[in-house]
Amino acid sequence: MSIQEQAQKIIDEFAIFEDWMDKYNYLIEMGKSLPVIDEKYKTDQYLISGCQSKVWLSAEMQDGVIVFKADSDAVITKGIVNLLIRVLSNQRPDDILNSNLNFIDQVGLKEHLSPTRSNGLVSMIKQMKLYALVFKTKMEVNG
Amino acid sequence: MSIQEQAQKIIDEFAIFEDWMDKYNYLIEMGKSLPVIDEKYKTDQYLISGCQSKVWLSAEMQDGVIVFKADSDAVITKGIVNLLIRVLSNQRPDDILNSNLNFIDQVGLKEHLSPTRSNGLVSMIKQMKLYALVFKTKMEVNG
Amino acid sequence: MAVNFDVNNIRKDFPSLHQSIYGKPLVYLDNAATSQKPKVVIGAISEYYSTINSNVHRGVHYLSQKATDAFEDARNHICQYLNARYSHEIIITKGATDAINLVANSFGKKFLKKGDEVIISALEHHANIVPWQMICIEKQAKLRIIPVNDSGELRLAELESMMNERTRIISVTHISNSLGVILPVKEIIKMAHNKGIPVMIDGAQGIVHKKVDVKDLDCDFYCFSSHKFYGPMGVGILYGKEEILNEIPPYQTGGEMIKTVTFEKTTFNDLPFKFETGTPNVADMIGFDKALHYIESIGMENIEAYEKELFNYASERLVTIPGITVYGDKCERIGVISFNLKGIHPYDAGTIIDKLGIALRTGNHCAQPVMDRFNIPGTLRASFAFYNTKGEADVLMGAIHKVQEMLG
Amino acid sequence: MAVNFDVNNIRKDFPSLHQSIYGKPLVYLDNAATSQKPKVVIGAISEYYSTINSNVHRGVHYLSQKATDAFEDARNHICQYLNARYSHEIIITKGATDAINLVANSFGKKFLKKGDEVIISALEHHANIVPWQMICIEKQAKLRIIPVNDSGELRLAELESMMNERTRIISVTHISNSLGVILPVKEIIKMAHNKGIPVMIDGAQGIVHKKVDVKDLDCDFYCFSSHKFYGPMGVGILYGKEEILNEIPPYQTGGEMIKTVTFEKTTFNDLPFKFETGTPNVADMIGFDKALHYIESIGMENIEAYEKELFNYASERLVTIPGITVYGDKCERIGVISFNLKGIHPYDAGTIIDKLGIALRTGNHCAQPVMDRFNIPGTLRASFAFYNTKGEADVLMGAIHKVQEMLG
Ligand SMILES: Cc1ncc(COP(=O)(O)O)c(C=O)c1O
Ligand SMILES: Cc1ncc(COP(=O)(O)O)c(C=O)c1O
Repeated sequence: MSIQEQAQKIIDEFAIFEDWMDKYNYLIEMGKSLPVIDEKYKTDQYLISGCQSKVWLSAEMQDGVIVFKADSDAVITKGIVNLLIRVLSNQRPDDILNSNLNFIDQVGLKEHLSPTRSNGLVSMIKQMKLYALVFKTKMEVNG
Repeated sequence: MSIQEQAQKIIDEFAIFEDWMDKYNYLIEMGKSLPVIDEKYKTDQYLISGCQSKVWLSAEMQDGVIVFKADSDAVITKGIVNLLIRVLSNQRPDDILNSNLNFIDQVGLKEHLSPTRSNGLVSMIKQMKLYALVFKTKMEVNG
Repeated sequence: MAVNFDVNNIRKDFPSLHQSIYGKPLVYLDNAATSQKPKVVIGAISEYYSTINSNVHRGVHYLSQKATDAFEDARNHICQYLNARYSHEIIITKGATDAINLVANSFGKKFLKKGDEVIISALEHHANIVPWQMICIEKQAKLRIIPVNDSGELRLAELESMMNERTRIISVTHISNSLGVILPVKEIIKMAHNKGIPVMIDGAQGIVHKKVDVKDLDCDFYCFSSHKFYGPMGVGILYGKEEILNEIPPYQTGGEMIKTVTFEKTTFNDLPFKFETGTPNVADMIGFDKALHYIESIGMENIEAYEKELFNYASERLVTIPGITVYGDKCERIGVISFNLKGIHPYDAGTIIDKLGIALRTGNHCAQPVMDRFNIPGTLRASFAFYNTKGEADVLMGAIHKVQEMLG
Repeated sequence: MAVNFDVNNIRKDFPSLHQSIYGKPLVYLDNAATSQKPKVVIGAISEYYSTINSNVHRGVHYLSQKATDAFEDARNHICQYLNARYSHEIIITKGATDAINLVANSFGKKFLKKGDEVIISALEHHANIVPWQMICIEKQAKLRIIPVNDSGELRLAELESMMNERTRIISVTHISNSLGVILPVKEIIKMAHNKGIPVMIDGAQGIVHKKVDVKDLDCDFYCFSSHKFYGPMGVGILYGKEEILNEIPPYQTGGEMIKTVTFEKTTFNDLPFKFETGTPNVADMIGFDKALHYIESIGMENIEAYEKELFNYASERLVTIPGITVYGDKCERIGVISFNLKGIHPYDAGTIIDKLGIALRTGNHCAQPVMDRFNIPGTLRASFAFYNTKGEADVLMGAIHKVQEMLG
């Protein structure tokens, strides 16, 4: 699925929630149920510092696409981390670099991506695009 | 004349002025016409620094009273200096120490004695009272 | 309920309290971060800018004289309120942080030498840690910390043995912003003065909840911010004893604080101007003056009595919640209740509580060493002012139940 | 008259202009000290305190997020207005003096060594003299002065020979506050950069009268105060190039500006926060944001055109007065007319002019070396804003005649 299709799928999933509480319950579910990163990556090296909640992120190149794995110590943050992973993981570097993440806004979670919100998500997105750039450059040099 | 009587005399003089302009013209007259200090006192030693206008002050003890002489480079300041000299010069240290200078308020020149006005007058009054204290102490020690 | 104190009437004085957040009535419990402002304060700022607005201490003109008088009246008022001896012991800064930087720098420059020691407590806000760390690094002095025990109480016995002939100054908070713990500052000052050591009190939280009398405390420095004490942002107060302020060098330099300037040599002005440079924040000083008048019209003793009652009510109810940990709960506290819920990250809890219209703060509250001491990433902090109600404490209770339902 | 510019309409936006002083309509000509504020600015402050008032960058709660966004929007707006590259090149201070102290200190700590040199001009405000004097004394560096000729013009040829391999920084004013002289800052910056020397511009007066583009100027630092530029007191701006801001150490320390704090070690936050500690002055930043919007709605090009016309009108009339000396009158000037009347002390003249309802300033204007250069105790300074009128210039003329009548 393309980034666009993945994003649309999430928008559709959220469309059924009538109020913020259902939406957050779903986010919390997603945060709780999905172990998204190996314990070995939960080290300072993979840590993205967000002051209030921590996010760990790893990235690997597999067959032309980047596989992201991530986790957070706060479950709501982790829920959103999962949305981002679903959309951006298994995509090609170029597509990741050109992606916009409007779907977060459309499902009503925009405030979590405010650059002044210290939950690590903004830095995580920056870091994901940085990985995409690095892998892209590597591919070009090698290829 | 006592301090009180001198002050009352000045209040009476100013009572005839109908508006501020006449009052200031009179002040300027007083400032211009009266050379109040010897040139030899116009040195840094006798200078009271008021930032915007300068005041020089000298004091001598003569027969139990203090004779003040003073001058300023700004003529309106000098006019007020003269009022203060008329009231406080030739008075005994104790009387100077106990004097209040309400007459300045009563003739409508209070703003010139604001502690935040940098014309040297407030420092001059402080200095006059300090002289009174010094002379009084000297008298007590000697006699 | 305290006599002469009607919280519902008082709330009418604060325009910002009457609004909805996500469709729910605002419950503002972030007072330790900044307080709301009574309308007399807001009105005074508008009026100032609409009438006597001018620069001060400089002009011979009417407006400038008016502005200067109003500014100096405010300084005198603060002097009286704190029971300081002279109004020139009141230095205007931009906030508590600015004030502590001033003292750490000026005092440090004058008195700190290699091998000397500075003592702070383990309960400090970063503002009363980092400036001392920096000057200690610069002067090769040592920063020493009065430890706290597991309940958040200062270990005074250790302070006794920490003070020695190399100790140059002690700087401690009056009330901890992260836990609400009240420090025994009067005792600390006495202990220090017995050994000839001066003491600075960070009163950013203390001034809000206690009537402060600097003569009675006998502190050498006391500082706080207007904005936490019902006044505007952008103004802070540093009280310092005249003798010590005269001894230490100026901090910032420029206009106002000088007597004469040539390119070869500059001489400095007298107190308080020696420590005040640049155009002062006249508007906000006048606003703060009004805040002080407002506080006085209610009476700090009434405020203290009501706040105690409200705090006890909220504390007693909160501790009944299963899985809650309240930090410092064995200590004498006021204003702040800092807690965590078992198995729930404070950031998650804060996110849900926010959605319920309650403004409270999560995180380390600029007191990371306190968090490290308790080995936690942060806490939820509900901080109360005298315009908060028991009803609002109940709303918080309900919200915590909701959080546990959703996240537990 | 400039197109699209109706001064009578504009005056309606400024509540404080419409008052009487000693029964006479106020003529406010002390704009170089501080400007009056349009009602949108005054209203924005009231509204902030009545609605979203909160501490910023910290809470997860709604109001805090709103306040943070408004604060950062203001920063972005300033970034755009100055045409800076990044909003993190915009540092919020409490005023121009605070900003210069920051740079003198942080830059000085990093780059000044014994025997190094700092260059300023002979036209500086004390705020751009004393901080450099102090850091030069501390670092045993030398402060060198670009001289002015008898007409108040900078002797650029001398600057060329003053710059050498020991010159670490040049700091000059954009427009002199005491004489109104406009300095050739772009040329100075080019000359300095040719030798690899960074340049700081004190824009306290410059920003008010000129459209400033920091990219075009290519200055390394530029600073100014909100309160002289139609915004509230208590806020100042420091622009600095990212590269250089990253290289120099923090100035004040405390909350916000740190990343992690332990008692052993503190790591600092990224730009711009590295230079901003303590609770920022959110209310006044939002007020200043509105002032910028207001200026833009009129158009700085319209303001410049009108001010030039007004300045020329007032200058041409004033020089016709017998016995007047206007300082710097051979130079390109704007905003400020600084003068003396033969045989009359400026303090006396100021006292009379005040009684006529005119607010102007007498004294050394915090630029004593300029007064020393011309060997005078001070001047009378009439300083104009775009809300002043030719009619007001005429009232000043009349007042000067009166002064000469009374004191001449
Ligand atoms: C050229 C110049 N620089 C610096 C300053 C200092 O500004 P502030 O007093 O707002 O810090 C002023 C104003 O007084 C000024 O005119
Ligand atoms: C105990 C304490 N000290 C210092 C500060 C710093 O105050 P400000 O941010 O107003 O400078 C605060 C508030 O954040 C505080 O609570």
